[in-house]
Amino acid sequence: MEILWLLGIPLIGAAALALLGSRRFAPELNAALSGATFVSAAVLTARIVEGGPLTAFHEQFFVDSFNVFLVALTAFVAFTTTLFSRPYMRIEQHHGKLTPAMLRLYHSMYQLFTFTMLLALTTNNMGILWVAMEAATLTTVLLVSLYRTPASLEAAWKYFILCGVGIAQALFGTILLYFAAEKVLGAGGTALLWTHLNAVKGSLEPTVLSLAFVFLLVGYGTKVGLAPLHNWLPDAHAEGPTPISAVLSGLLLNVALYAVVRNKVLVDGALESHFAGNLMMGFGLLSVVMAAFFLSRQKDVKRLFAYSSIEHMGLITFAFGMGGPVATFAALLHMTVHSLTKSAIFFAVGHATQKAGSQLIENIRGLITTSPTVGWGLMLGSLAILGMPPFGVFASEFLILTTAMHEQPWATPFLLIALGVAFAAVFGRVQTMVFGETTLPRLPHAPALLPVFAHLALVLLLGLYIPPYLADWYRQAAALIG
Amino acid sequence: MMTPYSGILFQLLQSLLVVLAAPLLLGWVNQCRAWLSNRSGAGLLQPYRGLRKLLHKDAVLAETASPLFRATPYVLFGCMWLAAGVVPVLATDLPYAPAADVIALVGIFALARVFLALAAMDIGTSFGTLGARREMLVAFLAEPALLMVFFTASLISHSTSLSTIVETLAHSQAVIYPSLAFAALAFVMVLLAENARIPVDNPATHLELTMIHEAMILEYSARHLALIEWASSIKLLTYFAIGIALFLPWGIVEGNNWAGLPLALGALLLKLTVAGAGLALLETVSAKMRIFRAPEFLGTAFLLGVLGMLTHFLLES
Amino acid sequence: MPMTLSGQFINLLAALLLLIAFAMLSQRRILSLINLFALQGLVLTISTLIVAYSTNQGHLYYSAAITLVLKVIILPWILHRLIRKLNIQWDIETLINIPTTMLIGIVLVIFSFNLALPISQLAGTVTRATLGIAMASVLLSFLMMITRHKAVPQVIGFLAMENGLFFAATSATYGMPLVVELGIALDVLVGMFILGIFFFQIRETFNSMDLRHMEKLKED
Amino acid sequence: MSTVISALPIDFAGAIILFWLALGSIGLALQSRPRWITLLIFPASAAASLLLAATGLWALGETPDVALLPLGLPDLPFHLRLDALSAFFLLLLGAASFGITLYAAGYFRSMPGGTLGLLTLEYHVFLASMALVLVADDAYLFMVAWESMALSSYFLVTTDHKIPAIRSAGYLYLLLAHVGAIAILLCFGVMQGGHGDFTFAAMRASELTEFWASAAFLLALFGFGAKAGLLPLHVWLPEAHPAAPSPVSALMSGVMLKTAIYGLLRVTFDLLPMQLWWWGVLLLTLGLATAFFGVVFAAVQSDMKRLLAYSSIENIGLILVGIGLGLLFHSYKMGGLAALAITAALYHCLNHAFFKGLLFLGTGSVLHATGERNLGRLGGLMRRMPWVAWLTLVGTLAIAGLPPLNGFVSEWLLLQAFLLTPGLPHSYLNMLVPVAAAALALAAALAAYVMVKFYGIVFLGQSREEKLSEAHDAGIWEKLGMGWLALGCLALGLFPVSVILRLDAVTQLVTGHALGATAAQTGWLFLTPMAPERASYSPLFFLIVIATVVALTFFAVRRFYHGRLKRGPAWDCGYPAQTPRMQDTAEGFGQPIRQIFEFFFKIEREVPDPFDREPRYHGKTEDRLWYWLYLPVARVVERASALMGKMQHGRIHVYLMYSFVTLLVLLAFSR
Repeated sequence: MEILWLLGIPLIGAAALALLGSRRFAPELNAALSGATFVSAAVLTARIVEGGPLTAFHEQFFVDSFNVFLVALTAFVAFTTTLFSRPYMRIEQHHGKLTPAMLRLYHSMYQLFTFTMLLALTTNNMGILWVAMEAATLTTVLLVSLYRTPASLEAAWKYFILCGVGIAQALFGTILLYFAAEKVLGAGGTALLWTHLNAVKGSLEPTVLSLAFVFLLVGYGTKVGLAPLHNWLPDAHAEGPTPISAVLSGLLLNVALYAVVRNKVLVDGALESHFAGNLMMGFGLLSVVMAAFFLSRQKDVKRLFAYSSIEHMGLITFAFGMGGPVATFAALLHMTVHSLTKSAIFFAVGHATQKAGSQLIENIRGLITTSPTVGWGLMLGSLAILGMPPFGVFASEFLILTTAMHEQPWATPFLLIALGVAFAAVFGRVQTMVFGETTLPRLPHAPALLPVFAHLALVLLLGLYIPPYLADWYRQAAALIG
Repeated sequence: MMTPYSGILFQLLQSLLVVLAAPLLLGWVNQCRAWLSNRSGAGLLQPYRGLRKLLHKDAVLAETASPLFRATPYVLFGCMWLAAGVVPVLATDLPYAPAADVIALVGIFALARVFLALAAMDIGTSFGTLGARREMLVAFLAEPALLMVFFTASLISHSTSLSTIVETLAHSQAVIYPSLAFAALAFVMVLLAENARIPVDNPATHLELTMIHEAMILEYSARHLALIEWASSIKLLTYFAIGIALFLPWGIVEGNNWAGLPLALGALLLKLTVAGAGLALLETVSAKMRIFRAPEFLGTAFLLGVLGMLTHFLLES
Repeated sequence: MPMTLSGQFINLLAALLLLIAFAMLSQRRILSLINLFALQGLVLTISTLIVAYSTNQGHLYYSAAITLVLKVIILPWILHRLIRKLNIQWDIETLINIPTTMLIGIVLVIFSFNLALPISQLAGTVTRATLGIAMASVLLSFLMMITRHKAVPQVIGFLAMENGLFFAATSATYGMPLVVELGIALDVLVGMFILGIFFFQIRETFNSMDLRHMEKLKED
Repeated sequence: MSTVISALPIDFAGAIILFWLALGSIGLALQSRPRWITLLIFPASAAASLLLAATGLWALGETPDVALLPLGLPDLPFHLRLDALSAFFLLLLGAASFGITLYAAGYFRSMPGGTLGLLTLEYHVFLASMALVLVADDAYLFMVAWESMALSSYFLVTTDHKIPAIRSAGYLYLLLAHVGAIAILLCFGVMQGGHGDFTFAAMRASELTEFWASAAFLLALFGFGAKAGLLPLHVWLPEAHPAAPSPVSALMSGVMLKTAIYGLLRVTFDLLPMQLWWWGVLLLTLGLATAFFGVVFAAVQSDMKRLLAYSSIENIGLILVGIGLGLLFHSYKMGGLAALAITAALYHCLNHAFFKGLLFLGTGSVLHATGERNLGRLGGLMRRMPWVAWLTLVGTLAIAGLPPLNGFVSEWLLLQAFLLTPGLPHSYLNMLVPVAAAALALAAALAAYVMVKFYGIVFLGQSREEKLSEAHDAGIWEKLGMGWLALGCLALGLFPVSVILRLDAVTQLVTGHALGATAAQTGWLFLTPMAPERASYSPLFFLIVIATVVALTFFAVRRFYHGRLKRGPAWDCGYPAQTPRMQDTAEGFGQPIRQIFEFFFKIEREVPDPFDREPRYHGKTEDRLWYWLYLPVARVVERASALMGKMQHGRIHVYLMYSFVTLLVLLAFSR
């Protein structure tokens, strides 16, 4: 029932905003809808926490401890992002960057995007999962090109083509999966239901599944932004409106990774070997290293943090690849804190760029003097994302690194170098933006920094104290993923 | 074996002897130099006369002088007195002895030197700072060199306390320690440098190009100057005593049995006479070197000291 | 076992599909590209129908219908209108010259056949070789996307890839569950519309459909 | 003891940490009332420091006690543990920070409220995190505290962030700190018991092969070395320490560096199951190199705080030498000597905390009074600010290693440790030890040179600038703070035996042997590390003799002659036109060193032509390592990222190609 609410609200919201999206109260409506979605997500979460996994609508939907916390997280960040985008988009409109029509598109697509992500998370059908992922791309493409600038168009085009092609590979993988499944489960509806597949994963045909996993990994991996499939990501993040960058970085990547992991579970069950894990570790490590070096060339602040997202996704993928309770726990934790922190950073960056009227790092100076809140938000957020305790990102990085040192020592030199380079790159740039002299005037509009500090507070909390029920989620999920 | 009182008495005697006899040694050295350069010389007691004269004069103090400047001469004198008490000039195992071993002894000299250098900088004249700088330059090489000498000796005797060193060396079967030969050479060089003798420094001139020690005490006068002069003569004697203790320890009394005193005194007198003459000879035959050569000179001393230690490990252990 | 008639038909169509894929790879004119694409759709429909008939899987008829409507009628029609509106029928040059592309294509075919071999061994369906062909055509259209400069051919390549996948779905596995196929079809349709919007935006911004105008965003 | 009092030392320590954090937040809240902050917050936190020192002293004698906090990772609540080692460093932290915080109460008087509030928060978080590092008993808490320490100190360093140089200093600092932290983290990763058990207890229990133990040691050495300023990871130190406000510099140099020493001791001796001899040799050589390097660079500095920072590097080097020697002896089961070396190292930690803190505070007052850090523009301050001058003199003599002050005691112990070496099994080591001793002696002597330069140029002589004439002496709080530290230098110098007796618990924990019994065998007056006939030293005796002699001579001269005194202009060989400018500048004083150790430096100077109308001299001595190590690394990263940049080509075809190739490769790989 909650699932109906969960998916219904954004869907209807999308329709409603398609009509009313350009009205004066549209942003508030948008926020209200996301709020409602969040509430239903919370209710659902409560259900799962006490009742355990549940399936609905003849098993078409399946919610267990693994995806429920992603659902909650997605709904939450989507909600806070609407809070942020309320003043942000107003200011953009003031600056004449946006027409009412664009705003309408933005609002309704935003809801639709939320819907697709939630669908991808809650569905039990691997095919529908694919459909939802593709739909998520489609909904965001037009948002990336919202400003209609040449750069944004180019970014959107690359986003569309690369992700589309990637997703196509994923479809092929899904087909292969089905191909293997119907041998065991027989043709028809149930053969793509994850729960059923999971039940019989031991008897699935290994060769097919290994082939399938390659396609799935390349496919969904493109959306996760794993190097060298990541090339759409920085462009899309940099050129789209900041709220979209925030949700892309904070949520979409997670959802894509979720898809990969769901499949990994099946493949591991079928293969009895560490094939999938090795692939993921390889991709993860490569992404971390490449992203780190890319970071040290950035001139555009949003690109900077886009690459940092690639780095962190790589880290998470690496952790999932390592497997084992600790690493998986850490990976899940890292998913959470990364999306919280990264979206917070994008909020702060959004205000900063609006102040400076430019996304170029060299044009942003002395935030801490022009508007201390934004400055501190950016500074603390960056420190958090760089893995500085007592923020939560450190907790997960701590677990990942120590486990890696224990399980996969060969990888640690790369991680050490990559993290060092990344720190040098990101912090050097953030420091120049936050500190120093400046001539920038203050802006008339009050920035919406509640989301920023709410997120950072949560991340800080997770660094010092992980509530038991959350820990239990993670543990159950880790046990599930293995 | 020793009642504390007699021990303390012996200690006092030794210290007094050193303090009082120090100018005499200086006089003797100067006399020898005079003779060696065919001059009649001013006589053995000249230093005492000098001190008396200075003590009678009125002190003139630069306006810029701080209390530190005035305190320094006394501190210097105190340090030297302490040093004189620590070194077994006549006898070992005196009550002072455990208060400081060789390292501490080097520490005492360092303390005195730092105070003098600071005092020299206190007035804020070009010569003062120049002197201080040069003094510290000489010191930072001479001090480790001296330590190396001591280390060699203490590696032989497995101890850094002078008394033990002297006793071990005094009755060790092996009379010739090759390591000590190196050490002795290094020690002589250090002695020359530390006591402002030719070839490193020339106590007799106020030539700005060459002077080190004199440059530091330019601003002192009267009683302050007297104390400093006296202190440096004590320093000279102490160094001689150290050299004797390390390299010709025979005749030094063990414990304070008064019976051995005459012999010890005689031996000391003999050794000092010879050593003083030797120093005079050395100074006459060698020429003052440029100040920038001093580091090389002392560097050599330092290396000799290290070599001494190494040879000890190679040949004697 | 002796190949049934329907099985032989399907293999024939599969071969045809592959042929078309090659033709697209070598084709220079956009218009004929579109026609080839439509043809591919048609072949796909027929093969689906045959599979549906021979294995009487009811829902495959639906998907055949969807294919017909979507890939033989609507999409080509949209594409035709587009290129007429943007009048870009003229010839298109490729990054790599055609013969090389063909050679690479052949290598790809061999590669994918070898890849699919062990799998199609254990395929219980009448159509064993088709999986390899499907994979081959997917990779070929991928190659085509890589080699084309203009936006439209790239998109056609994309759609052709979709076709290959669809073929794999129908012939190799007797079709995915209907929900999924509907979803896929919907996505393709929406994607196409969005692309349509795009073309005009690109056109009015760069007044050309040449992708070489869209190489500004890079690290340097 | 603990039976009488219900609370254990650990509870006190925890309470003080919390109290500090509270004070910090209150300080932030009181932004609008700077007076309250300086008059209430800082004195209160100073009192807390004193209490902490007392706690440490108390815990030195107690059995280790542990505590659990319901925070941290789910399977890993924060473990706290207070054993002798932690207790000693807590004592150090408390004692030093007491003086420094008192001083700060006065020093920050004139700071604007907003900055002050923030600074108060950072300052107390800094203190608290340092304390937390010392009591942490699991890897996670340790790392959290460790990085918070780095972070808070970074913000303290960049208090004045509008100056680009300070920004880059802070950046360099945090970067190296972070990389070091990752290394430490990996070290814990090696030592962990597996399946995510990160308590130190588990690490003690885990058995490692020699290879992995060495890996852990090297990682720890890298990580903690980066914090301690070990060569060649020292470059941040002379940038960051001077950049901070002086009390913070004092804390960083005096205390924070010691937390790195603590970590090294903890990991090497406590957590690792074995100690290999070559670790000791490595540490010894690195330590010597560091000490020597530090002192030589200190000698040529012309900025007083940089000079002190370099001298901190030297002292860290000395401490590491002690630890290395201890490690060497320990690995050869020479317990007594190991205890001696470790005692020397610990003692030097304590000493350095006191005198370096004192000196930094002194420079702080000078900076406050004159607004000048460049030695070339100072001078003659002894007459303007006598209190500061005299108190600083104590620190100067102490750090110069002169008896009877504390610096000498630790150096003496260290040299004893070298000299009392009976033959080590390795003949090469036997060669190494005396050479090392020689180098040590050289470094110590150079330290005296440096300190004479520092003190003489800042406080003595004549003022080199006009504006110095209105320099004022420090306020009451400053005097109190510096007085406390100076007192510490004196006490630590005069009563070594009682201090060493207190250190026994620590050396017992670290090396399994203690020194106190032998050290005190002839009573508290004489310090005899091994046996009275081998070596003994009695600073008190020293002081008494010198004092009496001085007094006697003084009165004797007065009695037999006279005390008449005239004041006149300086004579200076009768040279007529004296100006303050004729005194040695810092460059002048450092010139001989620069000449002798030329190969250490990268020197660029422009010397005026004798016929210049207005001749100006400009000299710059830089660290070669910067050019040999750091810039190349930066260049490599630059190159690598440039290569990567080429990959991000901007052409969608190329991107598609990547995906395509990746797919094909994986497919080929999957069969």
